[in-house]
Amino acid sequence: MDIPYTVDTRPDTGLYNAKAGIWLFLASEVMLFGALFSAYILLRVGAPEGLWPLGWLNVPLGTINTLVLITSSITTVMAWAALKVNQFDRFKLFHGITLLCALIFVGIKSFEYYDKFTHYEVTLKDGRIADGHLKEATDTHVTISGRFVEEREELYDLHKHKAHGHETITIAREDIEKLSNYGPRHNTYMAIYFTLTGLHALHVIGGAIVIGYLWGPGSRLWRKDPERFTNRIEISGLFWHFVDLVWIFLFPILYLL
Amino acid sequence: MSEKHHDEHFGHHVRRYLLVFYALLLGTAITVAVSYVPFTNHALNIGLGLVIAGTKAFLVAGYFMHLISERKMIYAILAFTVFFFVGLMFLTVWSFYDFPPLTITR
Amino acid sequence: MDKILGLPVVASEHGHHVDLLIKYVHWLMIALFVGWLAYFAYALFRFHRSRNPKADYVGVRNHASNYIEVAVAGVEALLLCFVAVPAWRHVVDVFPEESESTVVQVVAYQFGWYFRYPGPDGEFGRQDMKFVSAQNHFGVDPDDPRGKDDIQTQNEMRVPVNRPVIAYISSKDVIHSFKIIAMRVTQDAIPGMRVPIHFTPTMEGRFQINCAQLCGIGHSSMAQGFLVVESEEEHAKWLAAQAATQ
Amino acid sequence: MQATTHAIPHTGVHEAHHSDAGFWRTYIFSTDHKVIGIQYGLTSLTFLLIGFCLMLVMRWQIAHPGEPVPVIGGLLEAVLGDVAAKGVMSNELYNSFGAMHGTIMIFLGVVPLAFAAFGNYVVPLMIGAPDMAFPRINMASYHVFVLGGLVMLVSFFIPGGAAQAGWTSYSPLATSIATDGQTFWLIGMVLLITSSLLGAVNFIATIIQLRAPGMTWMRLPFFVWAQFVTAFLLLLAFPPLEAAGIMQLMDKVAGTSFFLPTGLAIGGDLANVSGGGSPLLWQHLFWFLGHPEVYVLILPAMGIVAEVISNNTRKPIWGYKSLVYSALAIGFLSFIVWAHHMYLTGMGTKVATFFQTTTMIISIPSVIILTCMFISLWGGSIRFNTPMLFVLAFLPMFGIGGLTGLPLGFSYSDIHLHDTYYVIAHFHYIVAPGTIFALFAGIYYWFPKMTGRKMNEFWGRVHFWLSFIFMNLVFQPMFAQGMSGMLRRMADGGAMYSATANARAGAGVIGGLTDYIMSLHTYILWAAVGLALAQIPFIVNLFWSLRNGPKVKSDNPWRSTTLEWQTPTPPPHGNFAEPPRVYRGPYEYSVPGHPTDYTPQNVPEK
Ligand code: HEA
Ligand code: HEA
Ligand code: CUA
Ligand SMILES: [Cu+2]
Repeated sequence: MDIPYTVDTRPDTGLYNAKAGIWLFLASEVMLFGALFSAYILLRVGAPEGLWPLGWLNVPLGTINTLVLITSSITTVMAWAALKVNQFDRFKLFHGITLLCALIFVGIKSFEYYDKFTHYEVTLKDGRIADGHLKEATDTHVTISGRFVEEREELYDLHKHKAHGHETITIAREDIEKLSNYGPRHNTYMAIYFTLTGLHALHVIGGAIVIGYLWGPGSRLWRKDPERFTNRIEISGLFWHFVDLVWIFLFPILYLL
Repeated sequence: MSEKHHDEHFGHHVRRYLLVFYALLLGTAITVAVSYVPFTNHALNIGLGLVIAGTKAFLVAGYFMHLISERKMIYAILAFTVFFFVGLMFLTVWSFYDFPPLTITR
Repeated sequence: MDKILGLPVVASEHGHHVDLLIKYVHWLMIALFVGWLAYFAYALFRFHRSRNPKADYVGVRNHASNYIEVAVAGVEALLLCFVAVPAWRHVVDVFPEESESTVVQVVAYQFGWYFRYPGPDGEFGRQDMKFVSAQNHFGVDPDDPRGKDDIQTQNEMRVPVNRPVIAYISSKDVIHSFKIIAMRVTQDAIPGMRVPIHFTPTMEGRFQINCAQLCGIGHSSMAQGFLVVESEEEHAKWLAAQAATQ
Repeated sequence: MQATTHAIPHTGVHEAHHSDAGFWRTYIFSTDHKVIGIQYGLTSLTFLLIGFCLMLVMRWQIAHPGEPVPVIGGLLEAVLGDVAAKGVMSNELYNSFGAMHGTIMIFLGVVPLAFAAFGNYVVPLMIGAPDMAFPRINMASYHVFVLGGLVMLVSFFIPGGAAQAGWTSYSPLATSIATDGQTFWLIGMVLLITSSLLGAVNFIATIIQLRAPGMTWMRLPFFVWAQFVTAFLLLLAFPPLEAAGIMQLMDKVAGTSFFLPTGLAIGGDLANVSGGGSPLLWQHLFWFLGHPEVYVLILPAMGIVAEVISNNTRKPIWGYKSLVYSALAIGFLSFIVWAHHMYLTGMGTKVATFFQTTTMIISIPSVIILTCMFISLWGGSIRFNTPMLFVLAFLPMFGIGGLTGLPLGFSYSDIHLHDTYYVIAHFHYIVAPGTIFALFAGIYYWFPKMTGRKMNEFWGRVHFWLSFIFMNLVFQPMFAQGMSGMLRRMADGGAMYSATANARAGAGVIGGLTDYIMSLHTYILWAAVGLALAQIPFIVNLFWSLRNGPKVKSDNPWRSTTLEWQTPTPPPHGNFAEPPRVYRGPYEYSVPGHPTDYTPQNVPEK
């Protein structure tokens, strides 16, 4: 006996196996991200008044990435539709764009990460706080390009306190009380930001690998078993749309609100 | 089915996908724009942002993922998931709002 | 019933109620268990294949089991609505007046307890976590005059008998749990949180404070803390003596 | 197709999977659900044994704190180093054995045995499928499971040893312990969760998609239903723990503060973290899995019980529909009761009322399931073979465990019982003489299908009676200890809280654990040793019967109705000689007017 319904649909459920499988998997993904979103909510409402960062991320970059993902989503579904009408070339084109979008997304995301890791908050012994990008660090001093603030709160709500000023500040090591970059340990916002977007980026990379495979070597299946291949594109597409969908929420809650 | 018929069908679908695509672009633009409008109450910004995100998510799930016209079985699976998702979110957050009086939580 | 269950000494007002609920539930459990067991034993004996070589396709035809199930649900609902919920409300939501009570702050650490009393002025000094250090367990603001006369003790909590106690439970490192078995109180001591509890001791004596939450290698030996319940006079004397040494 | 009359083509497990594929493809990288089931079975039995051994050492320490562990003390010191200096268990070692006992028993023992092993072997056969829906994912899930298990095992031998913060791994303790055990634990858990998720997807898809023609939902054997609900619990409850695990991992290795509040002062001064997190958040996410998880432990067991009972009473299970609906109700409700593990974290009346109410409601479907099983006995023609004995013991044992959940379920009585041995006794009555017994029953029951031979009946009975007696001797005293206030996770068995210790210190303390309560430790220790010895007949029987057990004379030695028995024995690759078709419900025993006392699901109507 062979396993039934690997390609054609089972009459009473109307599904082929992989489609049932992917939706179940997505259900579990909903719970995975759901737990992280709950954590986000609790950390946010639990943060002391005025100490939840606003406007820390680069909105233009985030917007571009949103557009990139939306574009990749439509090309995915177009690629599948192309296969449905037997237009393999059109599939190749659309799916190629999807792959490209995935790479652009990851590229932009890495740049954003890099930017955060080189962004420092320096607490001086005299109580002042310097904040900006690291230019140079030696044994005796650090140089950043940024600004001084009196109160830590000013660093938080950047909607209210716009971050003007890009002076070059050099601080002697012995004046420094604490040096902290905007990595995950900076505060709970950065922690949840890196965790959520990191996990999301892993999904993007995983998806890109699958899409790349199906675009390249995997597409040979088209000639042997077109229906199965079309199904595979549908399945990977469903996953990809889900990844897009998560981003649709991540973008406003992390970048905008 | 003839090739021509196929193409017609395809065109029909593509038009719909493109429509959704434009709607998503528009949604993104609105979210970004709205976030720069300083409402008196920041909660309003948040609410609006989430409503738009929800709409976009609905479009992606409904049309790109074809949920609008999916099978009963998948609705059933997702109904459970939504129930538990809401349970997780709501009950956890609720628990943080019901402590004995005078409890300090931070 | 007390004997069978082996409940330990109880020395607080509400403790008797806790025990009462435990007893009610155990009555229900025993009734169910014994009933089912009798049926079970009979069924196994009666329907052994040697006594009943041919099985009956249908088996039980009546709906007695439905009534039992409804009855179980009913008893549970009664216990819930009329005992468990009101009693819980009483212990967590309805607090005695602070002025009528002994107020204590409790901070757990690895591996022991610190207690803090408001001192002669009846007010605690301001606290902030940023002041916490190896010496300053409560994070008392050194500039607040109200804190100057506060009384701090380690591993010894003293309260007068028959007067409500309000204790604010917290921890400075990991999660512990403040449990005094005879008082029937348990409250996790969670860092970053301060949760109030209250109880009224009714018996004088020295009671052990247990740490009921795994808190590291010293968890099993976190047993040096004691609650001493004494008469009003003795307590006043002790307070005065403490205030003098602070 | 009536396989019952077939002569047995092969004997023994070895020939069964004979193919040209070679050793690796046949035994290690097999995609056949039956091989994977057996792989899961043997691995998880091994882990059960390891988990039990950990506990034996701990029971010694509880009864004789500070004394060198007899027999293996030297070995412990040799492999584990300072934590077992002079063969004495240190508190670190006690804590890590405790945490790993819980973790191993649950995530590496019972879940893979009850869900993955039996599920893999039996479910496709029962629904008339040739294999699982995704055989390669199935294989992957086993391999990820083994990897997770290895990470857990390796962690015993790293400096400082395995995780020490209990199976619940509450933050901040879990992240504040300086050794790497917790990191290993978290990585191991992420792997195990991933494996379970793959398995769950596979099971659900299989049950939805691959049911044989005629196998409608209400004709599924109850075991399949139980596995179906279980799979949903795993699918939807595990991801939040995975998320929480990732966050705790971030806390541990990236220095974040998801679960660390502001003002944490470990060992005196303020910890060098940003703070702002919440320890309670971990507990919520943990118990969001933790509670459904306990039904993951019990539902497959109930499924096995239903199969064995109907087979050995020779009559249909009473109230099949209520069973199915109750299982669904349990699955549904188990997601909204979790905070009953957190009553004493500081909970207001509203939330407490909600969770108490759901907890009480969820006990009702359990009562219904048990009642149906009981009533099924009435009018039966009961055969007392080994699987049936284990199953019959399951019923009152689960009864004790379940009923003692009730006083825990009321927040008010939980004040006294929380974190005492009463809780330990409560859940062990369910998982040990409950679930483990049901699993034993399953092994004795399906062994002939897997191997073509029966296990030895006499030694099976010996195994049963000894296990039954010693289990009760181990766990019954714990109720008394818990009621009198003995706390869990005490490396010295509560010696510091005993009346004797207090008297010695001259403290004049009222209360304290009496000498009688403390003396129970010794009895429990020896009962546990007895329990261990009682497993020897089983282990020997299991392996001995592979080659020497009495051969079964038909493909359906138990004269059962369900589809797994209507295949050749052992089933070949692809399972059924020809696609089966189902005509009736799963438990058509003693149908009036039928010539035999069982009517298999696939026999056509006349
Ligand atoms: C398989 C495992 C399993 C199962 C099924 C259950 C079932 C139940 N559990 Fe249990 N529980 C655990 C495993 C389990 N539990 C574990 C592991 C812990 C501890 C975790 C930790 O802290 O480490 C725990 C802890 C735990 C607590 C927290 C205690 C504390 O920490 O203070 C609570 C509180 O409500 C609770 C309640 C219940 C209830 C109400 C049920 C109900 O569902 C029970 C319903 C069943 C019945 C009511 C029985 C019906 C039977 C009959 C009526 C027939 C009688 C039969 C005969 C006489 C033959 N459990
Ligand atoms: C499924 C779960 C499960 C199971 C089966 C068990 C089984 C047992 N447990 Fe455990 N236990 C837990 C889950 C489980 N436990 C958990 C979650 C905790 C809490 C941990 C924590 O505090 O964090 C705990 C804690 C715990 C404690 C409390 C420790 C403490 O608080 O300090 C004790 C004390 O006695 C104990 C004892 C036992 C005993 C004697 C058994 C016996 O019943 C064991 C019986 C075992 C067998 C009968 C093995 C059968 C296997 C074979 C025979 C193998 C055959 C092998 C081959 C063929 C290869 N357990
Ligand atoms: Cu402190 Cu346990
Ligand atoms: Cu529970």
